[in-house]
Amino acid sequence: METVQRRKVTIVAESILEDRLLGELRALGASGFTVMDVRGEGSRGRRTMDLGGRNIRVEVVAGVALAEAILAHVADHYFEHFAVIAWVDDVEVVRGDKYA
Amino acid sequence: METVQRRKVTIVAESILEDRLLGELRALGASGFTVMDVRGEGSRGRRTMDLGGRNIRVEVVAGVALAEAILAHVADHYFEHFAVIAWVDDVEVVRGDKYA
Amino acid sequence: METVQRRKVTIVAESILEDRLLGELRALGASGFTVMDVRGEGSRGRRTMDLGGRNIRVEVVAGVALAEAILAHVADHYFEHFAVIAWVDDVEVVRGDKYA
Amino acid sequence: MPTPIDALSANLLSPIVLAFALGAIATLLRSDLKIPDALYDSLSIYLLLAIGLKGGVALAKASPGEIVLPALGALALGAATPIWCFAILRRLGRFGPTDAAAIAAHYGSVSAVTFVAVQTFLERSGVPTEGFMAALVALLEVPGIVVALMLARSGGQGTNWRETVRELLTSKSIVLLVGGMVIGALSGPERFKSVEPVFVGLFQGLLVIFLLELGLVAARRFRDVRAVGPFLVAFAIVMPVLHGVIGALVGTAAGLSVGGATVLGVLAASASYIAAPAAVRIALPAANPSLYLTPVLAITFPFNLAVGIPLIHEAARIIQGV
Amino acid sequence: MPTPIDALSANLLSPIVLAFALGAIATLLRSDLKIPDALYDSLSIYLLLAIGLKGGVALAKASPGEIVLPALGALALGAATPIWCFAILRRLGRFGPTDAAAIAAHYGSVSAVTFVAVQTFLERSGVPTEGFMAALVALLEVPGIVVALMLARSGGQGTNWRETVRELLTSKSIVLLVGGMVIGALSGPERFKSVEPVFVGLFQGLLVIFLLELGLVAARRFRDVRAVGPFLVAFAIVMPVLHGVIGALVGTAAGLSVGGATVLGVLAASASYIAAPAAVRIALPAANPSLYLTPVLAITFPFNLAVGIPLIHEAARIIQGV
Amino acid sequence: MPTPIDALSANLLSPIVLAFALGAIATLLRSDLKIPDALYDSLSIYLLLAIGLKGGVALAKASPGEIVLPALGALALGAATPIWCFAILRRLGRFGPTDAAAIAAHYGSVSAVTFVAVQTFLERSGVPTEGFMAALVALLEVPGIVVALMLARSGGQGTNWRETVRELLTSKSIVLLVGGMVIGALSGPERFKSVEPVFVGLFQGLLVIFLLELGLVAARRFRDVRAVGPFLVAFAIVMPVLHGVIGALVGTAAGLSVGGATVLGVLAASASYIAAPAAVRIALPAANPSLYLTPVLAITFPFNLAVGIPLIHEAARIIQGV
Ligand SMILES: Nc1ncnc2c1ncn2[C@@H]1O[C@H](COP(=O)(O)O)[C@@H](O)[C@H]1O
Ligand SMILES: Nc1ncnc2c1ncn2[C@@H]1O[C@H](COP(=O)(O)O)[C@@H](O)[C@H]1O
Ligand SMILES: Nc1ncnc2c1ncn2[C@@H]1O[C@H](COP(=O)(O)O)[C@@H](O)[C@H]1O
Ligand code: NA
Ligand code: NA
Ligand code: NA
Repeated sequence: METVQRRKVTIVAESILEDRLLGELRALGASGFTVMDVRGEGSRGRRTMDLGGRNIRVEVVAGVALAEAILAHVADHYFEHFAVIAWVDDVEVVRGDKYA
Repeated sequence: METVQRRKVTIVAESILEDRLLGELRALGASGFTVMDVRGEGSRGRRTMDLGGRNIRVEVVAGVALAEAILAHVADHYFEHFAVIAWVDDVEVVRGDKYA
Repeated sequence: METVQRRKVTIVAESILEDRLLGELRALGASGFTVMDVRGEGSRGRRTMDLGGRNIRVEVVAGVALAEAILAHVADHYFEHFAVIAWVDDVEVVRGDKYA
Repeated sequence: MPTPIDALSANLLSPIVLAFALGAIATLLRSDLKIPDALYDSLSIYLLLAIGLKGGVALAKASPGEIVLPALGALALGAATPIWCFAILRRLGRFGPTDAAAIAAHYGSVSAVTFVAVQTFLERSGVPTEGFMAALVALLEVPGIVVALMLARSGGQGTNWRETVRELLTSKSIVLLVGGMVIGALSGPERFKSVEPVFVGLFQGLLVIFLLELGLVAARRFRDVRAVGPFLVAFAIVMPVLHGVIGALVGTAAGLSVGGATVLGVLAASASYIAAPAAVRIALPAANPSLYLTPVLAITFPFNLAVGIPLIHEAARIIQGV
Repeated sequence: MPTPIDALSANLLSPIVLAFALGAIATLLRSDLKIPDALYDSLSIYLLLAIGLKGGVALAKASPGEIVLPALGALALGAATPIWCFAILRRLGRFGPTDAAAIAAHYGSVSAVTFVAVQTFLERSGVPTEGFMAALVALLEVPGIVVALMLARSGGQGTNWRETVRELLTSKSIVLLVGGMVIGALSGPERFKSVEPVFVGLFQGLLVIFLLELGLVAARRFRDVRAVGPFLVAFAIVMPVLHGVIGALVGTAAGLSVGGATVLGVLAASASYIAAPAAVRIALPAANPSLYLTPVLAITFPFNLAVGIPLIHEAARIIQGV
Repeated sequence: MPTPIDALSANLLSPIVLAFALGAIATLLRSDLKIPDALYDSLSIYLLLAIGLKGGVALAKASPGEIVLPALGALALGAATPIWCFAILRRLGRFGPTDAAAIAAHYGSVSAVTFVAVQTFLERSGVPTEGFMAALVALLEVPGIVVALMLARSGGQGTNWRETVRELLTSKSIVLLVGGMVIGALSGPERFKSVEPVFVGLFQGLLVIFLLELGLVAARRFRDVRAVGPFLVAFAIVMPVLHGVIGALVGTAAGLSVGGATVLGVLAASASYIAAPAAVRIALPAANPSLYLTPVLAITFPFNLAVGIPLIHEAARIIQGV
C-alpha cells in the first residue's frame, strides 16, 4: 500500500465551541474532520461549564500548510480565554490528494 | 520502561459497517481493537445516513505487516463506495509480543 | 507557529478503573488529561465486565519524564490483572510549558 | 362524519404533525436543539416494542382465519410494489439498476412510525381497526427489500443471500415487532395491564418527541430535494398515493374494515427509513444514499403524515362506500 | 391557610427539594452516582417542551387582553434587573465590567426549573395561577441577557449583535418553550389529552430525577463558594429576595392574582443556568465562569428552591393583603 | 389458590420473564438489537430510586418494632451466606481463595432486580408483603461483599478497608436505595402522590425494557457456561434454592408473613451483578471475572426469575403451613 505523509491536528475544546470551531475549520479549507465527545481536566480546571459543558475532541487530517494554519488559528483565537488545547503529529494516509 | 515500536491503524467509518469491519479485523489477525462513536464530515458529506448513521473510529495497534494488511483491506473494500478514511502512525508499546 | 515536542500517553482501561487511574495521574503530576468512553476487544476478551463494564481511553500530553513515569506506573499496577493497554507517541504542541 | 377537508385540517393540528413541523423549523432556523442519539435510539426501541406488544395482545383475541387473507394481501403488496417501482425508476426515471433497486427497496418496505400515525388518526376519528394490523407491519417490512435487492442483482454476480436475509430477519425492528407480538400474545390482556401505563399510556407523548427528532433530521435534507431532481420529487408523492389506493383496494378485497383497509393502504404508501437504508447501504454500496434518503425522509414521510393519511382514508371510504 | 413556617417546612419536605439534597449529599460523600449526560439532556428537553405545551393549552383559553400587562411587566423586569445588578456589581462589588456584565446576565434571565418549582409549590398549596405564566418564562429569558451583554460592550468594540441575538432566539430553550406553546395552543385541550400522560402525568416524577442531577452538579461547586468571596455570596441571596419582592409588586400592579404575582416574583428572583452561561461564555470569553456559575448554581438555585419560593409567596400575599 | 405448577407457568408467561427471553433469543440469533448504554444506566438509576421511594413511603407507615427482627435476620444472612459459600467453593469446588471469595461475595449480596421480580410475582398472586422489605435490600447488599473480601484477605497483606467500605456504602445502588427511602419516608404518602405516575405507574413497563437488556447481556455468557465447569453450574442452581429455603425460614422466625418470608428467601437466593462485580474487580483483581459473572448472570439470575421465585414461595407456604 503506497502511503503519503500528512499532518493530523487534534483539538480538545469546550463543547460549547463546537459549531463555531467546525465552521472555522471549513472556512480554513479542511476537507473533513472527525469529532467525539470527551471529558477532561486541565489547568483551567472547572472553568469550563458543568452543565452541558463537556469537551469535544476534533481531529483533522491535513497537509502541512493547512495544519499549520489551523494550529495558529486555534492558538490565536482560543488559547487565552477558553479551555482549549491542541497538538499535531504525523500520519500516513493512502490517498493524499483527499486532504487539503 | 523498555518499549518497542508498533504501528497503529485508525479507521473512521460509517457506523453501519461496525460489525462487518470488526469481523474482518479479527479475521486478518488483529489481537484487539478499540472502538468509539464519533461524528464527522468529509468529502462524501451527507452521503452517510442521518438516522442511526453515525461514524465509528477504530484503533488497532499492530505489527508492521498486519497494519499494512489492514490498511490495504480497508482501501480495497471500502474507499470506493463508503465514507471511510484511514491513517497509520507509529506508537511505542510496552509488551510488543501482545500485538500481532 | 513555533511548536515543541512532547509525549502523549494513551491508556485504554476497564471503565471501572477510571476514578482510581485519574487520581493516580494527578498524583504523578499530570497537568491535565482527556477521557472518552470506548469499547473494545483484546486478549483478555470478555474478562472485562459486561454490565457497566465498558472501557475508557485516557490521553495525557506530557514531558518525557512524566510520560515515562505514567507508562511505568500503568505497566506495574495494571497490566497483570486488568484489561489495560497503553502506548506512547510524539506530538507537537504550542505552549510546551503547559505540560509537566 | 367529518368532511375530508375537516379531517385534513384536524390532522394538521395533531400534536405529532406539529412536533414534526417544529423540528423542521428548528433546523431551518439553525437552532442548536439536538435530540441525543441515545434518546432517539431508546424511543425507537420503545415504539417498535410497544407496537408489537399491543398487536400481540390484540392478536391473541383474533381468530386465525380472519388474518390469513389480509396477511396474503400484505405479502403480495410487499412483493409487487418494488417490482413496479423498479420498472418506473428504470424506464421513466432513467436510473441505473443499482439506484433504481435501492429506491424501490425503500418504497417496497414500510415505515413503522407512519403506521403509528395512521392508527392515531383513525383512533381520533373514531374509526375502528382490526387488532392484528401490527402483524402486517412485520410482514410488510422485509419482502419489499429482498425483492428489490434481487432485482438489482438480476444481471450481476452472486450475493450472500442467506446472510442478507438473516440480517433482515434478525434486524432490530423485526426482533422488537415480532418479539413484542409474541410477548403480548403469550402474556395476554390480563398480565399486560401492569405494563400498559408505559406501552399504551406514554405512546402518544413519546411519539411527539420522536417526531420532533424526525423533523430535525428530515429538514436537513430539504436543501437536497432540488439535487435529486423533479422526477424523484414527483415519484415520492405520486407513488404513495398510488400505493395507498392499491393498498386500500387489496385490504377491502381481503375483507378488512374501512379502518383496516386505510391502514393497509397507508402501510403500502409508506417508505422505510430504518430497515431499508441499513440493508441497502450494505447490500448495494454503489447506490447513492441521497437518492433514497432524501425522497423518503424529506418528502414521502411528511407528505404521508400531513396529507397522505387523510387522503388514503378518504379513498378507503369511497372504495367501501361508507 | 398555612403559616409561613408551615409552608417553609412543607416545601423542604417536597420530593424535588429532597432529591436536590440527595444529589448534593452524594457528591459530598464522593459517591460514584452519575446521571448519564444523555439522560440529563433528554430530561431538559422534556421539561422545556412540557412547560411550553401546558402553557400553550392554557394560553388558548386566555383572552389576549389579560396577558398584555403582565407581559410588559415581565419585559420591564428583564430589561431593568441586569442594569441595577451591573451597577451594584461594579460599584459595591468592584468587579470589572466584563465579570459584572456576565453575572448580571444570569440574574437578569430566568431558570425554567425554578419556575416549575414555584408552580409545584403553589399547586400543592392550592393557590391558583394564571394559565399563561409559561409565556412569561419565554419572554423573560432573553432580554436580560441581551441588556447585560450590551452593558459589557458599552465602552468596547463592536460585537456581532445580529448573530448573538439570533443564537439566543433560536436556542434550545426558546425553541422548545415557544414551539411547545404554539403546539399546545394550536392543538388545543381536546387533542392534548392523548399526550397528557407524558407531558403532565410524568412531570413531577421526572423533575425529581432532574433535580437529583442538579444537586450532584451544584455540590461540586460548593467548595468554590469560599473562592468567590463574601460579596457574591451575599449578592446571590439578597438579589433574589429583592427581585422576588419587586417581581411580586410588578405582577400585582399588572393585575395578576396572588399566585401569578408569586410566580412572576420567583421568575425575577431566579437566575439562569442554561441559556445565560452558554451565551456569556461565547460573547464574554474573558469573564471568569466561576464567578457566575458558582453563585447561580450553588447558592441562588438551592436558596430559591428551599427558601425563596415560600418567602416570595408570603411577600405576594402581604402585598395583595390576602 | 393456584397449584405450584400453575404458579410456575403463570410466572413464565409474565412480561418480564418473556422480555428476558426475547433479549436472550436476540443475542443467540445475532440480532443487531442493542440497548444504548445511557438507557441501561438511566433505567437502573430509575429502578433503584423507585424501589427506595416506595420502600420509604411504606416504611413511614411501619412501626419501628416490626422491622428490628427481620433486619437482624437479613444482616445475619448477609454475614453467613458468604462464609459457607466460601467454604464450599474451597473444599468441594477446589477454587483458590481469591476466586472462592470473589464468587462468595456475589452470592452473599443481593440483586435488586430479582427483588423487584419477586414483588411483582407476589402482587400478581395477590400475596401481601410487609411494606419495609426494600429496606432489607439495602441492608443485605453490602455485608455479604465485605465478609467475602475479608475471607479473601484472611491470609494476605493489609487492604484499605476504610476505603473499600466507604466505596461500597456510597456506591450508586446504596445511595439511590437509601436516599430514595429517606425521601419517601420524609415526604410521606400525600406528597408522594405527585410522583407516583413515574415511580409506581411506569415501574413494570420500564422493567420490561430493563430485562430485555439483561437477556441480551446474559446470553452473551451462555457459551462460557461450559467453560466454568459443572461444579459452578450446579453451585449456581443449588445455592439459590438452599439460600431461598434458609431465607424463608429466617424470615418466618423473624415474624414475617408468608409474602415477606418469600421475599427474604428470594433475596438470599439472589446474587449481585451490580455492586459485587464492581467491588470485587477492584478489591480482588486477580480473581477471574468469568467465574463470577457467568454463573450469576447466565444461570442464577434467569433461574431465580423463572423457577426460583415460585419455588421459594412454595417453600415459604409449606414452612408457614398456608
Ligand atoms: N496534559 C493534557 N493532556 C491531555 N489533555 C489535556 C491536557 N491538558 C488539558 N487537556 C484537555 O484540554 C482541556 C482544557 O484544558 P485546559 O485549557 O488546560 O483547562 C481539558 O479539559 C482536557 O480535556
Ligand atoms: N480530513 C479529515 N480529517 C479527519 N477526519 C476526516 C477527514 N475527512 C474525512 N474524515 C472522517 O471520515 C468520514 C468519512 O469521510 P468521507 O469519506 O471523506 O466522506 C467523515 O465523516 C469524517 O468523520
Ligand atoms: N491491538 C489492540 N489495538 C487497539 N486496542 C486494543 C488492542 N488490544 C487491546 N486493546 C484495547 O484494550 C482493551 C484491553 O485489552 P486486553 O487487555 O488485551 O484484553 C481492549 O478491550 C481494547 O479496547
Ligand atoms: Na411501502
Ligand atoms: Na432573574
Ligand atoms: Na444472596
